[in-house]
Amino acid sequence: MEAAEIASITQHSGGAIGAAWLMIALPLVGAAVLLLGGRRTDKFGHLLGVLMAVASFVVAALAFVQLLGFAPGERRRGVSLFEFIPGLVDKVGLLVDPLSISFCLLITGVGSLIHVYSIGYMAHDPNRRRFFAYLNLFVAAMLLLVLADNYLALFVGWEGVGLASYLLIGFWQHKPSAATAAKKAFIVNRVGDVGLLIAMFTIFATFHSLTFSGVLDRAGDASQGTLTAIGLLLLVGACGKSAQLPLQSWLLDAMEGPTPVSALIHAATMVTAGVYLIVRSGPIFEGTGTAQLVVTIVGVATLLAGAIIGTAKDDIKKALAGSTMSQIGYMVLAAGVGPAGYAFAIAHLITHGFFKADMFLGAGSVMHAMNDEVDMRKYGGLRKVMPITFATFLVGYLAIIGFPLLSGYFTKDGIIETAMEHSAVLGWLAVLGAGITGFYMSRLVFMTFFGKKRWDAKAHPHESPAVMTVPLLLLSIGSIALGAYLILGNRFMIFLSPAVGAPEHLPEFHPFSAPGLATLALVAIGAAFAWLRYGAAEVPATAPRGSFLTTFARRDLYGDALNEALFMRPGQWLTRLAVFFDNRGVDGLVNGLAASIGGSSGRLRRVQTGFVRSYALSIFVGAAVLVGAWFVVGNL
Amino acid sequence: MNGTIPAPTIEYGMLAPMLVVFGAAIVGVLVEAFAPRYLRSAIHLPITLLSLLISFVLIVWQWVEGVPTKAAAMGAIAVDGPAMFIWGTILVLAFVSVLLIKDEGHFVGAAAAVPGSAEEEQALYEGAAHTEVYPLVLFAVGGMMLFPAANDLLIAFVGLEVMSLPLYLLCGLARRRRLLSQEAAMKYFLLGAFSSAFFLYGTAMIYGYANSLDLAEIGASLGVVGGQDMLLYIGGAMIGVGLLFKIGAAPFQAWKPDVYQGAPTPITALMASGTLIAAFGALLRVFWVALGGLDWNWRPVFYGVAILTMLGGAIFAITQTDIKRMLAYSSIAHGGFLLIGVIATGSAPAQNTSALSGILFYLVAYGFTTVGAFAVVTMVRDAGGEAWHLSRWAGLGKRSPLLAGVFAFFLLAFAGIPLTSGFFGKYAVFQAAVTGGALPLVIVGAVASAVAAFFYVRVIVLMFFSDPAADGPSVVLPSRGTAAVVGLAALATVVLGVFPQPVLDLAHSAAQSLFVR
Amino acid sequence: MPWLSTLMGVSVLGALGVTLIRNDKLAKQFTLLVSLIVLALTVTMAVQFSPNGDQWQFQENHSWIPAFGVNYSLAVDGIALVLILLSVILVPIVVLASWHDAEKGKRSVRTYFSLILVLEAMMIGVFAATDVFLFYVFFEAMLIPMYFMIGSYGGPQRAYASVKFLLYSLFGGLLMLVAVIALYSIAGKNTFMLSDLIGTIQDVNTQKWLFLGFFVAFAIKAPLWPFHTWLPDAAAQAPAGAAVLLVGVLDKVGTFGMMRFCLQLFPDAAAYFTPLVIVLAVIGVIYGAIVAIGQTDMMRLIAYTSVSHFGLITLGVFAMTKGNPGAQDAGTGATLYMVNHGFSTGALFLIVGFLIYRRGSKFIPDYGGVQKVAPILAGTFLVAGLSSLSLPGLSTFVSEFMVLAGAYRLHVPATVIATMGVILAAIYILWMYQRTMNGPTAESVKTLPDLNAREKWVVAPLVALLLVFGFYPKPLLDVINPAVKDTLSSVSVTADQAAAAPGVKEGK
Amino acid sequence: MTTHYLVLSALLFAIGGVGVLVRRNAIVVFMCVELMLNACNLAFVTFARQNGSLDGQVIAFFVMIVAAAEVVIGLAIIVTIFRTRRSASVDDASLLKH
Repeated sequence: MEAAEIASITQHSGGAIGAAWLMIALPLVGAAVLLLGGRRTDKFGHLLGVLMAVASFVVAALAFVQLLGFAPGERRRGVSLFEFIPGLVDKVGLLVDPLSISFCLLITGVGSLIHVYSIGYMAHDPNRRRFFAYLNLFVAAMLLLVLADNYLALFVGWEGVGLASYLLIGFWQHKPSAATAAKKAFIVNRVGDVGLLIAMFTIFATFHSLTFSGVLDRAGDASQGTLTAIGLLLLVGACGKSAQLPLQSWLLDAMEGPTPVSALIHAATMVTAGVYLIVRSGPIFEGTGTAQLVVTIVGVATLLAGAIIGTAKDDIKKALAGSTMSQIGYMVLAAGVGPAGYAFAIAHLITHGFFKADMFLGAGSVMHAMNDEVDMRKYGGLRKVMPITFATFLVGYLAIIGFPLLSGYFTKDGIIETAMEHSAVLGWLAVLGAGITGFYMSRLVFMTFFGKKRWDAKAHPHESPAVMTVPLLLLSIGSIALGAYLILGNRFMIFLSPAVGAPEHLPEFHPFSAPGLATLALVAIGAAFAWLRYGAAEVPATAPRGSFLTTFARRDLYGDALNEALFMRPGQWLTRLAVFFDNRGVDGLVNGLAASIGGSSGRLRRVQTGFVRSYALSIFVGAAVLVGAWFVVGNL
Repeated sequence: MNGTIPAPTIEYGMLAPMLVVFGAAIVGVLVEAFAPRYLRSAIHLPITLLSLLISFVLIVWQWVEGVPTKAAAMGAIAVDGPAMFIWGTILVLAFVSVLLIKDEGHFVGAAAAVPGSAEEEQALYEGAAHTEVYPLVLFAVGGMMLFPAANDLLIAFVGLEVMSLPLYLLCGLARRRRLLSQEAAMKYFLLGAFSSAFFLYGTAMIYGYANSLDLAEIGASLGVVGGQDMLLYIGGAMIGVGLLFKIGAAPFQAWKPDVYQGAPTPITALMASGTLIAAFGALLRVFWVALGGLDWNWRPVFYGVAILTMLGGAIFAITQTDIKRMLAYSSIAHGGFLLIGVIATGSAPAQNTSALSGILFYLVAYGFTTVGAFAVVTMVRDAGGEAWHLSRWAGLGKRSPLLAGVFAFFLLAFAGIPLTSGFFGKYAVFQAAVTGGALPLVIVGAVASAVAAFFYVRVIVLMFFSDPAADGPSVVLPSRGTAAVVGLAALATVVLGVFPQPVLDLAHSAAQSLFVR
Repeated sequence: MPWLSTLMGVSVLGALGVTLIRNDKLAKQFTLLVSLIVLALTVTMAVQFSPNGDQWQFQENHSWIPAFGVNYSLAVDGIALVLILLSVILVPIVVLASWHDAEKGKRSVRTYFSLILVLEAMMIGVFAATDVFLFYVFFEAMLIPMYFMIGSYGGPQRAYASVKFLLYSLFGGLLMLVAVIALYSIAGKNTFMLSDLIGTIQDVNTQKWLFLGFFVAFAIKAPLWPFHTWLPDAAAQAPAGAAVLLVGVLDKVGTFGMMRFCLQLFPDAAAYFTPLVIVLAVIGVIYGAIVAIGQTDMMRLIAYTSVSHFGLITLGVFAMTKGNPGAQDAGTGATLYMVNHGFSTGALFLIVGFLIYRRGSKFIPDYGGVQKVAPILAGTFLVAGLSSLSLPGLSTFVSEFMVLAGAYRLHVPATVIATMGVILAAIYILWMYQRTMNGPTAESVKTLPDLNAREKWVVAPLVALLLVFGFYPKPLLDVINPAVKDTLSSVSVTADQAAAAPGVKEGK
Repeated sequence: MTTHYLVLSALLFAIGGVGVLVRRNAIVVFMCVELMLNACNLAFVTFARQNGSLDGQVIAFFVMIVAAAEVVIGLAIIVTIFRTRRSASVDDASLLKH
């Protein structure tokens, strides 16, 4: 499918767009103040953090409004900042266009809400200030990632969010599990980064530029093979960041971080960066079917894997993490389809940002109430004690399973439809995924809010304070309405088209298509099944050792086991070998040489017997040799 | 051959420097004979120092007047640029060494007395001292001057003996460790005599070949006489043996460590500097003037000798635990490096000049450093006299940082670290060799110096990085003499290491005239 | 005004002055003062440097040893300038950092600080020398002060480490000496001036031999795999300050020498050996990182990370050889890398030094949970570590990216493998951080004090530099780029001449 | 005709040399050295005869004088060492080694 022309970038200055750098700068300043300020800023730290996030949301909103003021063809505004690396990236600039601005709104909007929520959630943590500093740092980096007008700056943001996620996952450093999880997240991401780095090298070698305008406008010039290579390398990067197969393993561990972090970074925003990268680099992928195919396959594989993992987790956060994987799988699938899918991918990304954040925060609120118990088998019947949380969570739940007319319904359905058009197999697999989603999400809800109380003795749950519930409410509003607003009349697709292009004939939304109905049916079945197992029936306090499939799911499809077997163990072994080789081999050689000289000296000096006559002998022989040598040389 | 013997003409002016030294030596003997004991050393010292000084002044004066270009004394003694440069160097170093010698406590009271016997006690009690030391040293210095200047193999032989005989005796005069000292004297004497016999036999062969002992004439006869190569080869080789022995080149190096260790340290200093310089002067003269046309034969032989000497000296030294032995081996290694320079002399005059001046500079640099080093050795003592064993040097850097620092500096100079005289000496020789096409030899030299660096560094480690032994050696307050020696040597090492140009010019202009033919 | 001589003169005089001061405290303050004066002078000089002016600025040229054709001639191009800046910035920081290091050894404190100043003078000289012989003199003489710093003030195995360091370097140096002499006599120009020697050696075989002579010396210095084993010992035994100067500056002389001498004097040989060198470099990158992961001694660990980093620098340098379109980027990147690595590894060594000074152990297992008791120390440690794994936003990333991007243009597989290094880098840094700073606080570090004011002053400038140049490297790049361009031009020019002229036989 | 003399001198020289190597008594060793010197003298005289020049014969005198001087020194040294050690065996004097 041929993409509609992407608009060219017009340089811009002045107005909110001209000041777009403020979006990044404000939270960055916040982070800097809070980190350098130290304990002095403990009192107002959290407030400053929130303030900065909100301020940057305001800027984003203003910029958005200003952007709408331009004709669609002129909605790509470049804001040049400062000279960076002559020869590679002469000038760093920002690119404010429908795509980036939608991300900005999501990041700053949801971000602000989560900031507010965290005030309550982290109230009792001695290091709350540091927490907010990291959150601000994250927001800044994430905004840089989406606003950058070239791959290098994008990469800076890309690693920045990685750092922030590392710091936040390991926020409770004293817990070895947390520290390990943080390290794992960073290292696995690094694997992806290698892909992205090499992709950039190839891009620069091919196009002699790293700016989006310089690369994407000329994507056609490059050979098929090159594009494929670049595409796949970019995909590796995307997989790392977005926890797609085969680099998914870090996301579940990442739940060691405080829940707001899981909501903001590991659900709403950072993990979707991969989708952004693919969509942003659209022209490259469109130039190579191979890469696109791989992208879609990865997407589908991950959405199924994530869903399956989700079904078996008793840890509420891990279950949600699994579902995040799965949902991002949907987005990647859509992004792989091309212009027809981009809009749905992003749309689903945004709505997912809302309802998943909503549910994570809800989960957080539950944990808060159950003094940080995460095992759903110890929950049950919470709907009575925490009604608001329950209500908002329910909204999110309905949205994600695609309950008609809620956000998820529209966006996910859109994706399934496009996938169908693209390839039936992928489509039906996506439908299957939806069914499983219906099951595991219902399972989660039933185990948590319905059924009998299975609480600990000391647990006396209560509704969370307003500072936490208000954000929940706002998020759930988004979860209800946003989907319809974006999808109906292709509003969002048209809005995005200047940035990512669009298919010639826009898809029209018909609610009663076969796939749509099938999806609904499967979801219903899944939900019903879940009700039988976990709603109506008694939930055992300890997980029964299920069938092989269950363990398979519980063990994250043996992802970690695989990593250990393939990389960790051989790695440790290799390390030991290398160290040994270095000490014994390389250094041994050096020292051995020295030792041998010393040894030979020790032996040779025995020649110096101290007997005059032996000395005389040496002279005598020496003389003879000398004479002999003269003759030899003389008669040569 | 008409039966009338023409009266020889002697250019006393040209020979004056040497004659002064010999004269002073003879006066010294007379002093020994007639002056009362308590006066002797008071008389000797000024005579000795003065004579050396005058001789040096004469050389300078003559240098300024203009270097003579013809050999003196009927062509027996060549007073040319190199000779005068070498004379000057030897005189300065001898002067310095005498300052060391004059310090009490180096020499035995009565050499003839059996160690530990009553009469030795008596001698010590009377504070008797062997004041003969001074005339002996003067004779040795005279020999050192005659040897490299000899333009005639016979004179060379005489010079060799005049230089060596006093040294044989001096080696036996150490106050402490009498047995070692006597043993050193005997070894040095027997082996020296042995080697000079070789030298003499070689001379005889050459005489047989060329019917002359005049180096120039021998050189001239090389191409002419035919069918006698056997004599020539044997002669050349055996003369080589005699000379290489004095240099201490492998495989004739065996005597050096033993003698250097046993001899009184000031005498060791004198030998290590003076003898080596004189020997190299003679070696160059003989093999350049007389056998220059034969270099095609001797260069390859020396090639091997040089390699053997450099590596041998360096490797043997690594495991030495006696400071004096270590320095002896190091001087062997340096002899090897200098041989590279000898080999570097080639056909083109410019090449010879650079090689020769390189060697001359090296000799000056090495001479000063080595005298300084041995002077330091004299100062580090414990109950048994000088502390020779390296373990006793541990932690010296803490107890007397200045002395240890100076010594470390000397060692670095030996190792040829830049900004010390040793570096430029080595560089000059190496560069000459490379332009002379002896690149492989230079590479071996580089490797050898890397190996050699190890044991210099080891001493520094001992002095600075390891903690002092409980009953470590005490450093005696240096007498003015010793202090002056160390200071002068250090100064020379620095100056030659930073501004070598003047001395290089001197050596260069000395080498310019090459050896008279 | 003879800027460069002045800089060296001031530090040398300072060194002498320090030895005269009897009071240790005073001596330290004096040293700090002198080093700051030198820094100030250097900055004023750097300000007057015009990036797009002549290649060589602040020239000084006096005949030193006419007999050998040796000149005392100094000058700086962009490359030398930034490296001199690196040195003079690090010195005061090191002085401040090693305020108490010299004391525990019961050895003369004054000597230590005067050695630092002597070293400073030589570091300036070695980068500023435009006469090959003069360069060699500094190159060798530098070893001695560092030898004493390690040997007298280092850890338990200081004697072994210092001797190994000295002899290893000396060995390389002597081989280089032979090459220097050969270069002189073959060129037959009776001068050692680099400018006169460039392009004189035309015969490719001669070039190869001379190249090897120089290269081995530099490879040992750098250190390039497999000549690296002296570094971990030396760095682990040296006091933190000395380690900073050793790894941060002295080792740069190796890569600097490759760029200035190996490439410019022997372009064809360089081109010929490039594949070999790049293989060694890439091995170094991966190998160094892997071995670093396996270390339990923090100082050794950092040393091995440097082995890995020097592999990258070497890759960048040899990506400058003929036929690489990315030569400019690679060269600039390599140069910038030398500077950044100085700062980042410097910071890492110093902070680890503080940690070791507090706990008295270099071994990772003796730590744990330090972050809780000393958050600032932990934070700075993390920043330094992140700069070492070249996280974007820190200056090291810029240089690493430039090197790899430049090298990738011609050496794709090598660069790809080298890029894998970033994963390993993350492992060795974060694992060390986790084992020392995270987790439950170990009993032994419960009472560990956080950074004091002095130490903050030590770390702050380094972190600031890393951040500033991470986002705005332009000032440095503007200085480096023209210099690299000139270097490249002389590389390619001489190459063309060599191609045109029939090879001249070696004078044998 | 003179070759015989040369051969003889060579023989004497060799005998002297070998003697130095095999004999223990310092005095004897020293006498062997003297023997070598005299071998040289013989060679000189022979060559003088052969080449018909007087120099060789003059040289012989020089050598004798030098040899005499050597004797003086040598005996002095050997005697002192004998007095000390009560033995003139060169093998006993081997403290300085390695």
